[in-house]
Amino acid sequence: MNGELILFFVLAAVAIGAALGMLFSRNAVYSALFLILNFATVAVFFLLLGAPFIAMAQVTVYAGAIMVLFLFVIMLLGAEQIQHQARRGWQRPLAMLLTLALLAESAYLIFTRSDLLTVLEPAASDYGNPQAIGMLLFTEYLLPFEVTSILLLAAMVGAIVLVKEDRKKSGGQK
Amino acid sequence: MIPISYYFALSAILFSLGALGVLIRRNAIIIFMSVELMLNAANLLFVAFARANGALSGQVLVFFVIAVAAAEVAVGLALIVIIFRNRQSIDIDEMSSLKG
Amino acid sequence: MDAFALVPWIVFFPLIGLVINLAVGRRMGERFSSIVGTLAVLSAFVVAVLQFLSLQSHPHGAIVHLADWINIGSLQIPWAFNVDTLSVTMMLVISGVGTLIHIYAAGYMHYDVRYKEDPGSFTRFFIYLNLFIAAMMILVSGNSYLMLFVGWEGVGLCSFLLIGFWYSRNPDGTKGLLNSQAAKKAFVANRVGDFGFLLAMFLTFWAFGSLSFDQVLPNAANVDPRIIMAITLCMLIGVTGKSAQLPLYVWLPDAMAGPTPVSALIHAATMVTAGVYLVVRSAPLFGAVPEAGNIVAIVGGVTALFAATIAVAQSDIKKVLAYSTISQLGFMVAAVGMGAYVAGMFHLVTHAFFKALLFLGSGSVILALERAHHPLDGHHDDHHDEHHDDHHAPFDPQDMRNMGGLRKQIPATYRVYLIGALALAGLPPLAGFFSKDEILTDALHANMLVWGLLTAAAFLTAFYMGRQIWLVFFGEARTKAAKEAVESPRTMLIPLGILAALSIFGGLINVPVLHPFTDWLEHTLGHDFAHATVFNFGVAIFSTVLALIAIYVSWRLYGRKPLAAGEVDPLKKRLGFVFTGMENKWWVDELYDAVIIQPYRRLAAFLADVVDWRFWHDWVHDSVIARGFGAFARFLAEPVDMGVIDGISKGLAALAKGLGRGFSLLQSGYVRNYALMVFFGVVLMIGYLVFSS
Amino acid sequence: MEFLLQPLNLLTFFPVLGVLVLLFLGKRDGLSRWVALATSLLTFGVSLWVLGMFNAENPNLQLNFAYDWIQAAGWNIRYSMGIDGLSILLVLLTTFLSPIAILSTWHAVEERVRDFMIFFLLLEMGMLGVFLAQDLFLFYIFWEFTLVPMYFLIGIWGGAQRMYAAIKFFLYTMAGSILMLLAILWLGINQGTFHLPDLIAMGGIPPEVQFWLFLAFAAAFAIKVPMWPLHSWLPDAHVQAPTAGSVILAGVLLKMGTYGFLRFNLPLFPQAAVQLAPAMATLAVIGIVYGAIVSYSQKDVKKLVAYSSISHLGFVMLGLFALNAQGIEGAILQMVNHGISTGALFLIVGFIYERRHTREFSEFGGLWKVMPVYAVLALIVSLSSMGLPGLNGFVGEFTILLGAWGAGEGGALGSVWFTVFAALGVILAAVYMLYMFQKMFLGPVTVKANEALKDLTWREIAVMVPLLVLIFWIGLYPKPFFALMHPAVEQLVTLLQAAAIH
Repeated sequence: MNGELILFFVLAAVAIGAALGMLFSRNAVYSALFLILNFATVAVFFLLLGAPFIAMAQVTVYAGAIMVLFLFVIMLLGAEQIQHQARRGWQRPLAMLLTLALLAESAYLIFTRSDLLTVLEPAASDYGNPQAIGMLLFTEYLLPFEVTSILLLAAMVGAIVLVKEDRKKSGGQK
Repeated sequence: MIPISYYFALSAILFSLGALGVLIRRNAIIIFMSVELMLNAANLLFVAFARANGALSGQVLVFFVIAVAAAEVAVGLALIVIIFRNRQSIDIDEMSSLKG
Repeated sequence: MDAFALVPWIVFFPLIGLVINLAVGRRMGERFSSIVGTLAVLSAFVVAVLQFLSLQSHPHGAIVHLADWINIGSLQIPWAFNVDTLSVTMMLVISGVGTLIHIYAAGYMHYDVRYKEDPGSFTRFFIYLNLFIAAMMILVSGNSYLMLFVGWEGVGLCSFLLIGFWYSRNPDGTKGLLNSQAAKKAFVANRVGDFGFLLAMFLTFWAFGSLSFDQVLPNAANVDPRIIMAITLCMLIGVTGKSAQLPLYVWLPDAMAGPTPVSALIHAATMVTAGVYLVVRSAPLFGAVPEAGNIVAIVGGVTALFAATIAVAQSDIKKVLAYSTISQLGFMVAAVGMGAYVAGMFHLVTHAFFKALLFLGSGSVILALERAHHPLDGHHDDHHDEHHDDHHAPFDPQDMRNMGGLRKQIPATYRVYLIGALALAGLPPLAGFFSKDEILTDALHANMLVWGLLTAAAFLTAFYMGRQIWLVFFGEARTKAAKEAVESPRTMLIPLGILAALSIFGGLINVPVLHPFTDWLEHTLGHDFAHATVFNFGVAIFSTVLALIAIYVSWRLYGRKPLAAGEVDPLKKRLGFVFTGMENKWWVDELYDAVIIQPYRRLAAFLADVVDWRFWHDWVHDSVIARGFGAFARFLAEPVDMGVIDGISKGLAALAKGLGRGFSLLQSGYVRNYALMVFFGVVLMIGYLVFSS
Repeated sequence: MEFLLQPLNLLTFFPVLGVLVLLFLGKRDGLSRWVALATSLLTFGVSLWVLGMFNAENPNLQLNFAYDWIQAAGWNIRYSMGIDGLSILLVLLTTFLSPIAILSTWHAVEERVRDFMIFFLLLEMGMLGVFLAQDLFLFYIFWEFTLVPMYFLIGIWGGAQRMYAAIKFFLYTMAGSILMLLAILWLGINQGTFHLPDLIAMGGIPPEVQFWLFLAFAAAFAIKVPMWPLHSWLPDAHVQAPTAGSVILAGVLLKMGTYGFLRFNLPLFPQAAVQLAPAMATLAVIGIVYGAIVSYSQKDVKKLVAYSSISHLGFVMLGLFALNAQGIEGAILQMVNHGISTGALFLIVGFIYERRHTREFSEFGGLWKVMPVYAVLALIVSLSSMGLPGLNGFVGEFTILLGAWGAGEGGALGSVWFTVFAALGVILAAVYMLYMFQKMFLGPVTVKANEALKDLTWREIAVMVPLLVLIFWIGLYPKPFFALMHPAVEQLVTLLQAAAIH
């Protein structure tokens, strides 16, 4: 068992633990913090897999920007908790069951498909560095890249329009 | 050194946990976070397979997923804010106007 | 050196006058408007004279191409002018008489607009007159039937506008719709004629491949006579409309609603002769099918006599002249129908002189009475409407029964009017004598029936003109206004004098033996259609004696013992119901109203209200289709859906209930339930993919 | 970018540019009007630019381009546009009338101005697309698209019964279009392409199939024209629509029907066209006479004008189915003429409606005295509409009737009686037009409210002047207009003659 494998298991444990933590925290703030932890671990996985650019993006965009947004909203709304009230009793067991089924399917896949047992070789030195990604983004994937920018713009405008209070209405209603 | 199946297993676990979160939690924000978790699990698998195949396209796709996720979060959270404003709650079970 | 290239200016000059008056006329005042209007026509007259002079050296004229108009494949119609002896004759008459009438109108309208309390309309009048001259010039100078048609409808429009000039009044001066009604009637009657003209043009084009005179007329011999027959008969419909022949003449008497200069210019001298011009222009076509010519001649002859009988019994001074015009147009149409094209044109020219004279003279008489009846000066000038109508409405200045003895009050008018009347009656050596005599002589050779009709009409003509003279100018004044009648101003008398001179000497243009007019037209019509008529002393003496007898009879009736105020027409005692028929114009208007107008109105109302709206729009669409669809939908909803399908489901009640409950549980409206189902689907699909491979 | 720089695409979608600007403007009424006016004027400019590039000698499609569009499942749908002599005048008419109609709304539309302008510009786009599309599928999309803005224009800014009229308009037109859609699908699937020039070049549709396809297309177009007896939606739509809507409805939308016959029915199904020409001409002639008679009995000015449209478009249809050069060229010109004259008539009605808020004849009379400029303009427009020589209406009617007569014995129609009865319409036109003019303008002023009416303002005169210029221009010198369409029509007539011999 080499060091890399040990690192993998430790990180995997942390990731799964963080995920579980997110799932079962009563307080949404804790959930968010757990999720950040999870994202950070995944970023390390990306580094391990020779994707430093994606790892950085993961940290800055996901763990940074997006999760901060989540925290903002949670605190803004003051909606950390909602009272526990099991209304649909069979929803929870059924969900567990289905999740287990999905896991079982994955396990079956892992144990039957031999090609999944490939061991990852050390990558070439320039594999996955920002330069290579950039080349790819600005040549082959130029159009999707530009479309993404429009998508982001649209989302931004949409979010602003949605949240903006109608001046006339708010005067009358509230 | 590390077989790809390990990553596959990890990804599958994370994805299942995300799905479970969507199904059992009632707090809309947490459901939302669970969705992000599922996306992340998928991302992990993408990168892993990209590495296995020595192709960068997988990474580029992850990049796009992150961008789309950002957009989705922006709009989704905005929706949650409006819903909260109108109903003073983000309990997903409070919203059942789709009932047939 | 010829001036043919100038010919478009006979149209442009009036148009320029029109545009100037339209732009600034109203601001610059009456004097300016009338001078511009008159100068425009005078300039056109000068151009016409130049054409005339040029024709002396180049008698065959020219075709002047101005611009392309309609070009589609074989259909090639340019804006092109045709200068030849025939068209130049018409141009001279139109612009010459037109100029005189413009001068006259400057004086006449000055008063008329004040009596009608709308001084601003003065300029409008000259705009219309110039427009009319332009349209008339297009009519006579165009080189194709289509261009002729442009003028033909154009003058119809001007006629509409000028008849309805006092559009807010009735002919007797009160407020009402009748003038505009008369205008509409004229336009529609003309349109009926134009319908025939249009068909004639379609036939012509598809038979000859062209509408230009220079391509149609020379080829008349190469075309199936039956087609030419159809063409000429369709044209005849047009002629009866424009030249007021039976059965479409009814608009012309009503057209007297227009101001008197209009009656003189349009409804006596120029526009109504357009039909005659059309037939003369198409001489080769009419010449090719004598039967058509005969029909034309008979229509003309019957019209001449028919209208003359009506003229005898009219009491309105202008109505007498109107029916006289119809009658005289009948003479011309009969002449050209018989092939006496020159005689017809000759009569057209002389008639333009003396009938214009008579109309203008009658205008002078009417104005004289009107001015005496309510003088314009002093406080009378700004009457209010009600006041005005209270005092003056019953008085009709056009009614001959309100006149009498005017010879002393308005001697100048009397003299010229007498000249005109004698010329119309056909006494030698006045203009009317020569032209009418030529027609009668030709008729004697061509068609005895027509000759008889025309001779009778000529007798009646002399009679009703005599009657008019006695009634208007002799005897004692029958009203206060007639006693105080005022002579018209010089602007009106000068044109009257010139026209009187023309009525006296006009006959010289085709004096027997020399017949210069025949030679002149021969350049255009060719020898076949323009041969000199040998002067026939028998006819001349016979018609003269007849006219003298008629005048004597009229003197016996109206002159020897003048009509007293309020007395019944002496002829009525003698003729009884015949006179009543004449007086009421043989009830033709009433007949048309009952047979055509009212049924059309009812048909329109029926189609519009009942068929289109209540049946088609409301019943079919709203009741049958819309309500039918509604019923169908209900049928599907209630008996089919509730009955049949429900029946089946009742049979399977248990199953349905179970399923229903199950599904309704699924449709909980809770997002997480839906997510669960989606997830379930995903697991299933992945399972399939995993285990199937 | 290349896509938008195609002149015809630029022309078609230029109004959308204005819509985008309007969307960002907010509810500023004055500015919205100016933006819409400027957009429509610029669109007119673009159309003039297209005219500049148009080669009148060339009978074929010009400035045309085609992109593959929907190629799935063996369907060969292309995004294809082009312009030729058959459509250029209608395109120009559309871009010409739009600014005029917008200018006429200056004071007539006071509520939701921006929305009105947006719908109007979208409508303009749709109409241009209809005239330019050369692929059946694309054509159908534009064809149906025009319904939507018109529906709203009538339904929101219309008169008292607007919803009824709008829904009737929508349903009526939709019903016809469905048959056309079926025919289009049949053609596209059986002939392997939806591309019109290819379909025409291919030919080879069996005559008995042509017959049914012709009828299916005709169902859509005849409703739009509208041909008698499918005209029932027209009076409702016209009477309820706002003035600008009526102008465009009469001026351009109805022409889409006649244009459809010209563009699709004649060249695609020549044999059926020859076979059905007498039937179509019969309906056309009935429409002419019926429309004219019914007009005479109306009590509402706008309804009179609406019914007169039925009569006028009867002439157009008669000309088209004369199937010879004179008839078809006359018909195309008459489409333009009707757009101008009837558009102007609706404006005339609109002017008085804005002042008096009524359109009943009994409320008027003697207006000449009160509003002389208005009366003169109305007179000229009425005369143009009833076909006075020297004005535009005559040139069209005369050539149509001449062509129809030529198609009489031995021609497509087989009898000259069509023309004789159609020419009766010329008389009847005078009857109802003069009736209208007399009732409104002549006679004494009988209603007190009319005594103080203001004559036209400069803006209103400015709206009318371009129309009057065209009325005289086409009447006196129509050569440039005929020159534009002649080669294309010749080519179509050759095709039809070949079919007639067949």
